[in-house]
Amino acid sequence: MQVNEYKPLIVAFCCNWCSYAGADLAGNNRLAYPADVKIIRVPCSCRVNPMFILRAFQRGADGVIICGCHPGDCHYTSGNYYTRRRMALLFSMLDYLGIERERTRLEWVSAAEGAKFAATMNDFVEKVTALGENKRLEDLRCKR
Amino acid sequence: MHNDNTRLTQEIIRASGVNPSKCMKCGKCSATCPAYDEMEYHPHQFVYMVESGDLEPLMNSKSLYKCLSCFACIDRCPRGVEPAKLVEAVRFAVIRQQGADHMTPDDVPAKLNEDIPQQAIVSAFRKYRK
Amino acid sequence: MQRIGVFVCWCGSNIAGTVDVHTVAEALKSEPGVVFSTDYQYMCSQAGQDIIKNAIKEHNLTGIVVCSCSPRMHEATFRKTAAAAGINPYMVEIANIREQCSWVHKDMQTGTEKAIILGKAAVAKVNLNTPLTPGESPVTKRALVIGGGIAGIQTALDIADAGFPVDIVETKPTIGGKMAQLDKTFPTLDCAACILTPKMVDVAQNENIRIFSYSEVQEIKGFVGNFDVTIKKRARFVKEEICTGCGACVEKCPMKKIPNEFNLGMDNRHAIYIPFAQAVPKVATIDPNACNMLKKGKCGICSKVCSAGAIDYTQKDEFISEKYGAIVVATGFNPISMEKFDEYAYSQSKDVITSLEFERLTNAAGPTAGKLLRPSDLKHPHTIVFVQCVGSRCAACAEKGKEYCSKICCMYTAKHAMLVRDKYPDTEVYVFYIDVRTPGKNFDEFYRRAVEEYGVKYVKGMVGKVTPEGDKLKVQASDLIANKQLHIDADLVVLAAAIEPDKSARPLATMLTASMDTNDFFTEAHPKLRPVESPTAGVFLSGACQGPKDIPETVSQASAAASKVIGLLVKDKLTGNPCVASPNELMCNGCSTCERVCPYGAITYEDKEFMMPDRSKAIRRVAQVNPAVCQGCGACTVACMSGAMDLRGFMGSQIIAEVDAICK
Amino acid sequence: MQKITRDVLVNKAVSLLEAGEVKAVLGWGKGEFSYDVTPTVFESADELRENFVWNDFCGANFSKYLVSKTRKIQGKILVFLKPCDTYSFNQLLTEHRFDREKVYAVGVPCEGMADIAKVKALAGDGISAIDFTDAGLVVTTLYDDEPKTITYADALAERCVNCKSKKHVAYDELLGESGEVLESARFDEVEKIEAMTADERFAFWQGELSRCIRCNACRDVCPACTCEKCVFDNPNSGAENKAPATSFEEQMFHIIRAFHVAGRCTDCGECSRVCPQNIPLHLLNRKFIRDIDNFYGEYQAGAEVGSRAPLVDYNLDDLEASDVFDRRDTE
Repeated sequence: MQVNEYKPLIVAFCCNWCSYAGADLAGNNRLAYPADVKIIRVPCSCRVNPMFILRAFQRGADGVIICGCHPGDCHYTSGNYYTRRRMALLFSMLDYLGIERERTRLEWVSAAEGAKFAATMNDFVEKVTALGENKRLEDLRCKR
Repeated sequence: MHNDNTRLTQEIIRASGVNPSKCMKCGKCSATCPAYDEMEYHPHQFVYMVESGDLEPLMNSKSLYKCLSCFACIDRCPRGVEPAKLVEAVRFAVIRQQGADHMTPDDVPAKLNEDIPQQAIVSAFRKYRK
Repeated sequence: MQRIGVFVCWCGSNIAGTVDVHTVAEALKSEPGVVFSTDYQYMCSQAGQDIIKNAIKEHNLTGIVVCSCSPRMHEATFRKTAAAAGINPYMVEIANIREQCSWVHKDMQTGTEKAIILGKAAVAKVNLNTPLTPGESPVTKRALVIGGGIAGIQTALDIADAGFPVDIVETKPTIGGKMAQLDKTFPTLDCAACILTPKMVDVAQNENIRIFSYSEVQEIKGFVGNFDVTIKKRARFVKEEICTGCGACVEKCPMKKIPNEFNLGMDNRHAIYIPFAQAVPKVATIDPNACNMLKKGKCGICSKVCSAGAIDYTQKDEFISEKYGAIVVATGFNPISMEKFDEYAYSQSKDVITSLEFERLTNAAGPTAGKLLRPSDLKHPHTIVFVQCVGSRCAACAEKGKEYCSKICCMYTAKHAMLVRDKYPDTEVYVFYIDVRTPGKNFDEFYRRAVEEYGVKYVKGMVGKVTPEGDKLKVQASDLIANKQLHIDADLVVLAAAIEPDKSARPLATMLTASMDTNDFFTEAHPKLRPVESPTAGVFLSGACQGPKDIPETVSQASAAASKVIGLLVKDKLTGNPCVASPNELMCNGCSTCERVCPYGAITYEDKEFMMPDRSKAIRRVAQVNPAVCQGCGACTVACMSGAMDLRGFMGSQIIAEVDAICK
Repeated sequence: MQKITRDVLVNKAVSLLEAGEVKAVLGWGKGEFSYDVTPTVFESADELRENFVWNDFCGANFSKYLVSKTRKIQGKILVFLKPCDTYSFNQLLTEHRFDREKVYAVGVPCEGMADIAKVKALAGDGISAIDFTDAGLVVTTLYDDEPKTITYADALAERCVNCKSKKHVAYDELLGESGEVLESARFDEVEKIEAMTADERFAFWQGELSRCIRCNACRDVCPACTCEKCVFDNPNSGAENKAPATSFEEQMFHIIRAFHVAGRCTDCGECSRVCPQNIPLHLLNRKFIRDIDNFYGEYQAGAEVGSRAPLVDYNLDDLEASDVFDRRDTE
């Protein structure tokens, strides 16, 4: 194994009903994606507080991805619609602050989309790896 | 030729602001059209021909000039397709291709006449000066 | 501090093949709170579960982490195991090291490293877990059905047959709804009255069913299992219990020029009336806007002729409060107004009618006693034009029509056309259509019979305009296949008007906190898997209030809703999901933000007195979550700015602990 | 200079107080310096006559104070509201933060407020007195013999240069006349930042936010920040930090704070007014306002009571989070 090979740290929030099941399906079908992705189970994507995302970045995550049911398929009927608005605004704000927009992502993955889950994670890890370590979010203040 | 046709179709769609794919082929435009019997191609066919890029026969047809622009089809269309606007856009396309039928400011004074409403001349000028 | 036990499962080689389970168990031993850690081949097996149970007892464990397959597989199993050993089942967390680790990673070192991190996250979470107990609430064993059409009737009968009391609230003086107005029903052509009226009688005679006719729902409070409903029983000025329905009052009533709603205004009724012969309840009702006695205090004839003494001019609206465990919405539909479709001359000519009016014209109990006579001159029409999709599939004209397909028009138009050709073979019948949509058992065959056997002329195209001229209706239409414009001199034009939800549905949805779509149809809890339930617990949907439906579909949904209600009412208590939102009242702003995002209407507010930081007392508005209604999505927790709202089982601090464990 | 005079305000307050209609008056009181104005609760006519201030430094927005004052004071409170304050007032009512019945709201027209930083920049430090004349602010300092005159336009605060509305959207009584909602250029600066490259944006915000001393003044003055307990003061929230321990935390503070007021911020500009480090915090809020307007349709928080804020609402065909950037890039 190469020594200083950069491995990003990715936190994935997955809703229990669709995306977490989609991730399980990716496992059932042995569809590989990098081990850098660590999944946290939430009941619905609308449980994901922007504070959790910032907390992950603060503690050194290089990318955060939120996965939920497709619009119209939310187990709770409307949770993912709120998520969509919240994340659209949050991501736009992070971009406004000059944070690389590829570090955050919101994807809709259904329980049947194991392949999409794996492909999404592969793609996300690749993009974040290309960016390298997440310095900006931490650096926004320190220079005087 | 094909590309040319696609470009022209897109130009017509853009100029008219009409999305022909909204048409559900109910034919209410043709049912409502007062000039139907004088047309070779009827309003619903118009929409379909633009949608499928079948422009040449349309542009060569006299049907274009049978449309009175009464806008009944626009009023009645249940899908908001607005066929009359397409007709108008195709007419423009023909005029642009003809190239020669222009009206210059110099032509205007000669046409002034008590019987012709001034507005007609102004709109003709607007239409045909380019 | 928790005493946590960690149990790492090999799952044979499924996990152990890519994850070094011993290393994982060892590594997790040093995590905060962990007092015991082990691994075993199959944790879910009896032997594996025994290991967990024994460890709980031996080490006085308060929390359990199982590193195994997905929680979607065995979370319930391990919760039961924990409960059997005497600790709260919600003190168990699963680290998914199979589906989300060993199966997707090839390399042992990578897999092991990741499994350890996932295990750490689970340990971090369990450290903050608290024992959770599902809330219980009693169930009032009575159902309310709002709407007394075929949907409401079927639902009520099914619930009553299962032994539960049911109340039907109907705004009209009689139950029966739209189906009572129909003549025949497709695709079998049974007479609607013949199959409906026996059911109406069943309702009247069923001991478990009470009918509140001429009534409406005034107020709804409470939640699943415990609704408090106020019903307003409008004064009908006739004592329902005494009236025999003999009709003597109706005959003698001098006010007889009142448009008859039941026949859609095509004939008249009296100021005191019984909508139709088979009405249930069969009692008279006085129309207060038409009755001279009520308006001017002069007349009183009905009271004189009533041998039962049932007339009571002083009757007042009555308010009835009742408790219900479940509510079924069956408010049905209406045809949309045709007033805005000028091109079809509906407002100009009496001979342009809607399909529902056509039903009354061909109904033996209708204004023409079943003879097909056109309204203007009561002559037999020889040419009839049916126009489909009037106002349906109408995307451009939101103020006129509806964007959706009304679903039932293709079939009833085929029925009408076929019946006309059958009874009056000298009649020419045209049907103008955009598409003929006939999915359903024996539906397409039915439509084809209209064309092939009965000679109905189906024309692909629309009618552009209808112009009354003399005693004819000039119909201008397009025939898209022949590429012709048609001009037909018709005697009667029948418009298949789009259908829309009843106007009472919107205010009712607000009272129920049940969600609706933009067309005012009630939204189902899940479009595929929970089609007869509203997302609001305890509220069920029956019939066309949820979307356009024909009779067979309505009846299926009505029975389905009834079975869901029965499933609820047989329970003595409702056990909730303990993973629900709960507000910290001290931090709550009472700002209503959480209430606005809650899809279930689970949040209400109360004014409570609090000690403020400066020791003064103040009344503050604070949120209350009804655990029986909350489904635990967590939308409110993020909407809450102060963080007063948290979700049990997925608390903010727990998720942050997981984030920290993964990221450190 | 303000068109409406101090006397009109004082007389109104005194008459209502003496008639017993109101128990207390929430208004601007004398501070330490001539330009220093302190939010004050007046309970007597004498206090009002003595200490009430109305001049071009009365920028403070009192809506927020109603949350605590209506709880403490028995009886009605008179509050003076400038047009922009009325939006905050409505927003707080939408969120049920105080009892409308306990407040008597008096609308006051506003000609725009002066920014003391601008005045100091032009007149220098050591200001001992400021007179408000038709020609402008006449500033006397300790170091200059001659007072300097600064025009009102030169002294006008940034938020007033881009005033969004002179219209009072809530009041029980209006002194003077209400104006109109204005076309302002308040998003120009946001657009300028958006037009930068990511590196430039990062550099810009790094420069601004690195000055933050986490004094919490922006939060404490903000009429949208009225939480009973702020997440940053709550050990269980996962975001608690009263003073930043790592470099990241400020930014977390500012992003979260802006997010918490997104869709609720009325753009009153108080955060930037009070920031001792002159960080343009309103540019964070305005970014959210602009995004909301662009993505979900124009929305002005506080324009009416009871409106549904964009973040507690949705449309089935809302734009996807991933399209946020495409949309901007193609604009």
